[in-house]
Amino acid sequence: MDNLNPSPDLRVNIGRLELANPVMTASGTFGYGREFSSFVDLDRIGAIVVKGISLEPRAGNPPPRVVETPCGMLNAIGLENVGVEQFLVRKLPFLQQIKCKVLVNILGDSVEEYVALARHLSGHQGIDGLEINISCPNVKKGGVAFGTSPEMAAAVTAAVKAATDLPVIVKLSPNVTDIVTMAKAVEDGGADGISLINTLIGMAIDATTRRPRLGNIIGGLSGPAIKPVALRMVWQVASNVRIPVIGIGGIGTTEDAIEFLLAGASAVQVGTANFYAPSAADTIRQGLADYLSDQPEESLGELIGSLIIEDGS
Amino acid sequence: MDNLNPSPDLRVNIGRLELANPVMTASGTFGYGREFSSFVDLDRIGAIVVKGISLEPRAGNPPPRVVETPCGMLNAIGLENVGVEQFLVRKLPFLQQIKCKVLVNILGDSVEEYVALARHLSGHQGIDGLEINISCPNVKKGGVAFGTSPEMAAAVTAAVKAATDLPVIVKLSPNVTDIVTMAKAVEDGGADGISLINTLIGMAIDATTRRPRLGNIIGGLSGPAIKPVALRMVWQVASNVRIPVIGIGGIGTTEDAIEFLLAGASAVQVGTANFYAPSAADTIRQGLADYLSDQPEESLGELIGSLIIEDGS
Amino acid sequence: MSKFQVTSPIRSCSQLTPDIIRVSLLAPTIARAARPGQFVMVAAGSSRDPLLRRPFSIHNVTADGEVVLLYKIVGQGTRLLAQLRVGQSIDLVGPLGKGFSLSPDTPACLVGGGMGIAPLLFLAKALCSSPRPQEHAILLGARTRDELAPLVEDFRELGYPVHAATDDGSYGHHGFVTELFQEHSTPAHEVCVCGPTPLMAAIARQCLQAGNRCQASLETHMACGLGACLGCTIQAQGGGYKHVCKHGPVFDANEVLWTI
Amino acid sequence: MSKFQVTSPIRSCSQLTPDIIRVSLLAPTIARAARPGQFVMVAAGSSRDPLLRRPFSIHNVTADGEVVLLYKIVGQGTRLLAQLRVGQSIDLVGPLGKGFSLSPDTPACLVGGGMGIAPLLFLAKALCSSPRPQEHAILLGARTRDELAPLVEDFRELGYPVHAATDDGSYGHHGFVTELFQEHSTPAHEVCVCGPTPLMAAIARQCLQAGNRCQASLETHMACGLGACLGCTIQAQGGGYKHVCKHGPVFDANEVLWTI
Ligand SMILES: Cc1cc2nc3c(=O)[nH]c(=O)nc-3n(C[C@H](O)[C@H](O)[C@H](O)COP(=O)(O)OP(=O)(O)OC[C@H]3O[C@@H](n4cnc5c(N)ncnc54)[C@H](O)[C@@H]3O)c2cc1C
Ligand SMILES: Cc1cc2nc3c(=O)[nH]c(=O)nc-3n(C[C@H](O)[C@H](O)[C@H](O)COP(=O)(O)OP(=O)(O)OC[C@H]3O[C@@H](n4cnc5c(N)ncnc54)[C@H](O)[C@@H]3O)c2cc1C
Ligand SMILES: Cc1cc2nc3c(=O)[nH]c(=O)nc-3n(C[C@H](O)[C@H](O)[C@H](O)COP(=O)(O)O)c2cc1C
Ligand SMILES: Cc1cc2nc3c(=O)[nH]c(=O)nc-3n(C[C@H](O)[C@H](O)[C@H](O)COP(=O)(O)O)c2cc1C
Ligand code: FES
Ligand code: FES
Repeated sequence: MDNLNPSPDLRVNIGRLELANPVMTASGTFGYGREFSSFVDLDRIGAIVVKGISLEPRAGNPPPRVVETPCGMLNAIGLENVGVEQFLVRKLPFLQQIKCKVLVNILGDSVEEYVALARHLSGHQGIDGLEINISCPNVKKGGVAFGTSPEMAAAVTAAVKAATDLPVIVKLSPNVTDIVTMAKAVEDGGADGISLINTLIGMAIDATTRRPRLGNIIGGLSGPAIKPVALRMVWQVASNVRIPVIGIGGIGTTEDAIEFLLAGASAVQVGTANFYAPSAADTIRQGLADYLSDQPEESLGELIGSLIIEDGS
Repeated sequence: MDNLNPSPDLRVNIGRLELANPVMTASGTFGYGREFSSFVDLDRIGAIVVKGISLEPRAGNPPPRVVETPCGMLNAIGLENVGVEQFLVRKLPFLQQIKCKVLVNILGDSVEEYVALARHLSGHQGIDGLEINISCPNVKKGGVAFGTSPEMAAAVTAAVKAATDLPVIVKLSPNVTDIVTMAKAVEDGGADGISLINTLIGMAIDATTRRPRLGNIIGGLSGPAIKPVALRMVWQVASNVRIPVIGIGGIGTTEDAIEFLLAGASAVQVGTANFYAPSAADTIRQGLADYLSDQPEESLGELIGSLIIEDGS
Repeated sequence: MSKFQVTSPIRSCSQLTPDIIRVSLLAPTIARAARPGQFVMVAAGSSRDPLLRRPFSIHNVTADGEVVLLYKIVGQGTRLLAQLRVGQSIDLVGPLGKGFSLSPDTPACLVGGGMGIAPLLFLAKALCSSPRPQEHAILLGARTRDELAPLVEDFRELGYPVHAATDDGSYGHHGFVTELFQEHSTPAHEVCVCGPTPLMAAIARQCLQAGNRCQASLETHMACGLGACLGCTIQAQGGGYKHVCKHGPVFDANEVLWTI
Repeated sequence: MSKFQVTSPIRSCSQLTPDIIRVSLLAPTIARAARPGQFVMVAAGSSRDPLLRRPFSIHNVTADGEVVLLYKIVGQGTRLLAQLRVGQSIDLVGPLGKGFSLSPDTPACLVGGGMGIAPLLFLAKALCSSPRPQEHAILLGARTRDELAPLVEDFRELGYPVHAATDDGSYGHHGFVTELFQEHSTPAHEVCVCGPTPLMAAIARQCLQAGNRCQASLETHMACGLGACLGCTIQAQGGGYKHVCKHGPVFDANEVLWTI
C-alpha cells in the first residue's frame, strides 16, 4: 500500500521561530545538547531548550536530589547552573555548531534579573529564543512564585519582551488554580508562545528512616505520571489563547506527542523520557514523520488542535 | 526476637470521631461497603466513606467514564448516586450492621443543598460523620468550584456545621495554587477535620480516533501517580492547621500509609487501590499493626507527624 | 454470590494463533462458584503500570478446579500476560457479574464473534445436560480459519453441530455470522450472543423483530469489576445507565440502548 | 568517549547466593569501549514502573563482546532483572562515567566491600598486564562466606593472592576489610576502594594520613547517568558539588567531602 503522504512536512512555527519539526527537548533534561549527541541526531530535532540559566552561577540543592516515584520522578536540583557568563563561554560554542534551534531557559529572583539575562543573551549567533521559567520565587514580592500570580507573570513577560528581540516563550507552572488566567496574562504581556507544564510540586518520604527522600524536602514531579494533567492544561490553554502552545509533561512516545498536538500544542518538549530513553527525541521525530506519511494531512500543522469533540453529549 | 510492642494501639481520633485504626476507604472507591465484603473484614477497618450523595439522584456522565493512565486512572463518573432518600432506605441498613465507622460524603450545587443534606443525614444510627466534597461547582456562583475559593469553602463548612451535630470533615481539592489557605479557611469555618486530596484534573486522548478517551473529556486523576502531590499537600496542611488531617492519594501499601502518617496525617483513605487490590484496606490495617509491633512507639498516635527534618541543610 | 481473590498457578497454556492464547489457571474456589457468562478480573503483573486489572470471560472451568481463559493480545496488559509461563501465577478476582440465564428445556442459539466466543464454550458445556441438546444451534464467526477452527473443534467435541463463518472465507461460510443466524435460528430459540458490538446490535434487532428472547454479553472499560467505581456504564433502553460488571455483563438485549 | 544504547541478549546468568546474581550480556560496542570503574544504566523491564534505569558497575568484559554485571537484589528494579532468563534481553546504556586511573608501574591496593567488589574484578584484570602484578594487594570483605567466596575465586584465577574478611568470620579474617588494609597496604600502594560509604571514608582517611593516593568509586541516586539531570550530586572537598555520573563514579578521595 502506498503511503498517502510520502514526504510529510513537519515544520511548525512558534511565532517567528520556525522549527524543522515539533520535537524539542525540555529544559533541565537534555543538558546542553552535547550529553545526548551519542543518542540523538542534534541536527534533526526541532529545538533544544537548555538547562535554566541565571545571572550568577548557582550551586543547587543538597543531595539527594532525585527520587523515583510511581511512573515518575521528583527532582530538587535547585536550579544548579553555570551562570550566564560561563554559559556563553563554555556551552554556547558547541550549540552554535548544530543545526537545530536553541532556546535558553532563564530564571531569576526579580524582574530585573530576567531583564538582565535577556539582554546578555540577545544578539548571539546560536541563540534562537528565550524560554522564561516563571516557577521561581520573586524575592522582592515575599517569595511568591512569578508563576502563581497573573500580574507578576505578565510583568516579567512584558519586561523581557522589551529587553530583547528574540522570540520569548513563557513556561507556565501547573501548580495553580486557573491555568487559563495565567496563560492569558502572559499572552497579554506579549509572549510569543507558551510552554507548559513545568513540574507539579511533590514530596517523598522514606518510611524506614522517617526522613524526606529529597535534601530539599519537596521537589518537582515529572514523567508519565503527570501526562494527564499536562494534556488537560495544554488543551485548556490552547483553546483559550491565540499564541502557539508547546506541550510538555510525560511525553515519551510518538503517540504521546500526537496526543498533545491534537490537544492544540504546536510543538512538544521531551523531558524525563530523555533519562530513561536517551534517544526518545529522535525516535519521536521519526515516529511523527512515519505517522504523518500514513495520514490524509499533508503537513503537521493540520494536525494541531484537530481533536474531535462530539457535541451534544 | 521479641516484638517491642506486641499489641499495638492503633486507635486514632478525628475530632470526636474515634476510629479503631487509621485505615479508611475513600469515597467513590468502595461502593457502600457491601461490594467489598468478600475481601475486607468490614468490622475491622477504621471507617468507610461512602460514595458522594446528593439531594436528588444523579445519573452521572456518559461513557466512557474510566481510563487507565501511567500508574493511575482518570474517572469522570459525574457523581452518579442514588440520592439521599434512597441512600437511607437502600444502603444504610447494611452499613448499620457493620462495626466500623461510616462517613457519608456529600455534594451539592449550592450551600443550601449541602445544608439540606446534612440535616437529612443527621440523627441516623450508623452514620458517624459527614465528609463534604467541595470539588463541586457552585451553580449560584457561576460554577466556580467551592474547593477553589477559600471564602466559599469556609461558608459551606460553617453552614453544614450549623446544621448538624455530626463530625464534619472537609475534603479538599488539590487543583489550587495554595492548599494551606484552603485548609485554614475550612478550619476557620469550623471543620472537625480535613481530608485531602481529591483527584487532580486530567485528560486523555486516543491518538487513533483523535477523540478524548472520556465521555466528559476531562476527569479526575487518582492512583499511585498522584501520591507525591498528595503527600506534599498533606505535609503542608498538617504543618499549618490544628485540626486532624486525613491523607488520601495513591495509598496502596502499608509503607504508603506510614509515609502519610509521618507527614502528619491522623488517618488515611485507601482509594483507587481498592480496584486493583480489593483487600488493600485489610492488608494495610494488618500491616500497620505488624509495623507498630516492631517499633518503640506504643500507639499509632505517636507516629503521626513524626517525620524527621534535618535542619541546617 | 461469593467472590474470591486467588493467586492462581498456570497449569497449561497454548497459543492458538500468534495473538490468541488459552490459559488454564488453578483456582478451585472460583471454578466451583462460576456460572457461564461470568468473568474474572486479572492482574497483569505486579508492577503498577499497568495499574488496573483486566476483565476476561470465563471460557471454561474443569472438574479439578481450573479456570480457563481465552484471550487476544491487544495491548500492554495482554502482552504481559502472554509472557507468563506454566508454573508462574496470575492473580484473579472472581467470579464476577451476572451470567446467562436459560430455561433448561428451551432450545438455545449461541452466537459468537471473535473473542466473544470465549464465554460461549462454558455456556455450551452447561447446556449439554439439557433435555434435547441437539436442538441448540451454535453459530461462530471470526476473521480467518486460524482464529476459528480450533474453537469450533471444542464445541464439536461437546457433541454440537457448529455453523462457522469467516470474513475471508477460509473456513465455513464466507461472510458474517449474522448471515448464519438468519439461516439457522428458529423462532423457538433463546439467543445468547457475544462479540463485537455491531454484531450484537444486529442480532438483537433481528431477535426483536422475530420475537426471540436475546441475551448479549457486553464489554466496557472497567476499573473494579465489583460495582464500586461506577465506571462501566452503558446506556439503558428507556434512559439512564446500567453497569456492565454488576447488571451484566450479560443483559437482556431489550435492556440495552443499541446505538450502533 | 563513545556511548551506546544496546538491547543486549542475556548469554548466561548465575545466582551466587539467593540475592546476588551475575549476568553476562552480549553488548560488543559497550564491551570494547569500557574502562574499569565505568558503569552502565540498565532498564529494568519495559514498563514505566519502575521508570528510571539503574546504574551498575561493569564487573567484567569478555573478548567476545560480553558485558558482565554483578548485582544484589535490593528493590523493585533488581527484582525484575533477576526474573529475566537466558535469551531474553536487557537494554543497556554505556559505558558511562570516569573510571579508575592507575599508572601502570605503581603497585595498587584494591579494596572492595560487598557489591563494591563488582568493578574491582575488571580493574584487576586490566592490572594483570602491569610489570609486577604480584605487587598488587587485593582486599575483599563481605558479610558471609556465601557472599564472598565465589568472588575471591575469580580474583585468584587471575593469579592474585587475595585477603578476605567476613563480618561473621565464616571466611577469611573475622572482621572488617579496613583491618586487612592496615595490615596489607604499603606506602607505595595506589589505593582503589569501592564499597559502603563508611568503608570508603575510613580507607580514604587512612590513605590521607599515610600519604597514599586513593581513588573511591561512589554511589548516589541517578536519573540519567549522562550528566544531564544534575541529580547525582555529592559534596566536594572545599565546597560545592560534584556529579557522580560525570566527574565520577571514581573520584580521587581528596575531591570528596567525607561526611561519615
Ligand atoms: C466482561 C468482559 C469480558 C471480556 N472477556 C474477554 C475475553 O474472554 N477474551 C478477550 O480477549 N478479551 C476479553 N475482554 C476484553 C479485554 O478485557 C481487553 O481486551 C483487555 O482488557 C485489553 O487489555 P490490554 O492491556 O491488553 O489492552 P489496552 O492497552 O488496555 O487496550 C488495547 C485496546 O483495547 C481497548 N480496550 C481495553 N479494554 C477494553 C474493554 N474492557 N472494553 C473495550 N475495549 C477495551 C482499548 O481502548 C485499546 O484500544 C473482555 C472485556 C470485558 C469487559
Ligand atoms: C555508579 C554505580 C554503580 C553501581 N554498581 C552496582 C553494582 O555493580 N552492583 C550492585 O548490586 N549495585 C550497584 N549499584 C547500586 C544499584 O544501582 C542499586 O542497588 C539499584 O539501583 C537498586 O535498584 P532497585 O530498583 O532494586 O532498588 P530500589 O527499590 O530503587 O531501592 C532499594 C534501596 O536501595 C537504595 N538505592 C537505590 N538506588 C541507589 C543508588 N544508586 N545509590 C544508593 N542507594 C540506592 C534505595 O534508596 C532503597 O533504599 C551501583 C550504583 C551506582 C550509582
Ligand atoms: C531534573 C530536571 C531538571 C529540570 N530543570 C528545569 C529547568 O532548569 N528549567 C525549567 O524550566 N524546567 C526544568 N525542568 C522541568 C522540565 O523541563 C519539564 O517541564 C518537566 O520535567 C515536565 O516534563 P516531563 O514530564 O517530560 O519531564 C526540569 C525537570 C527535571 C526532571
Ligand atoms: C471512581 C472514583 C470515584 C470517586 N468518587 C468520589 C466521590 O463521590 N466523592 C469524593 O469526594 N471523592 C471521590 N473520588 C476521589 C477519591 O475518594 C480520592 O480522593 C481520590 O481517588 C484520590 O485517592 P486515590 O489515589 O487513593 O484513589 C473518587 C475517585 C474515583 C477513582
Ligand atoms: S467496573 Fe467498577 S462498577 Fe463496574
Ligand atoms: S545521573 Fe543525571 S547528571 Fe548524573
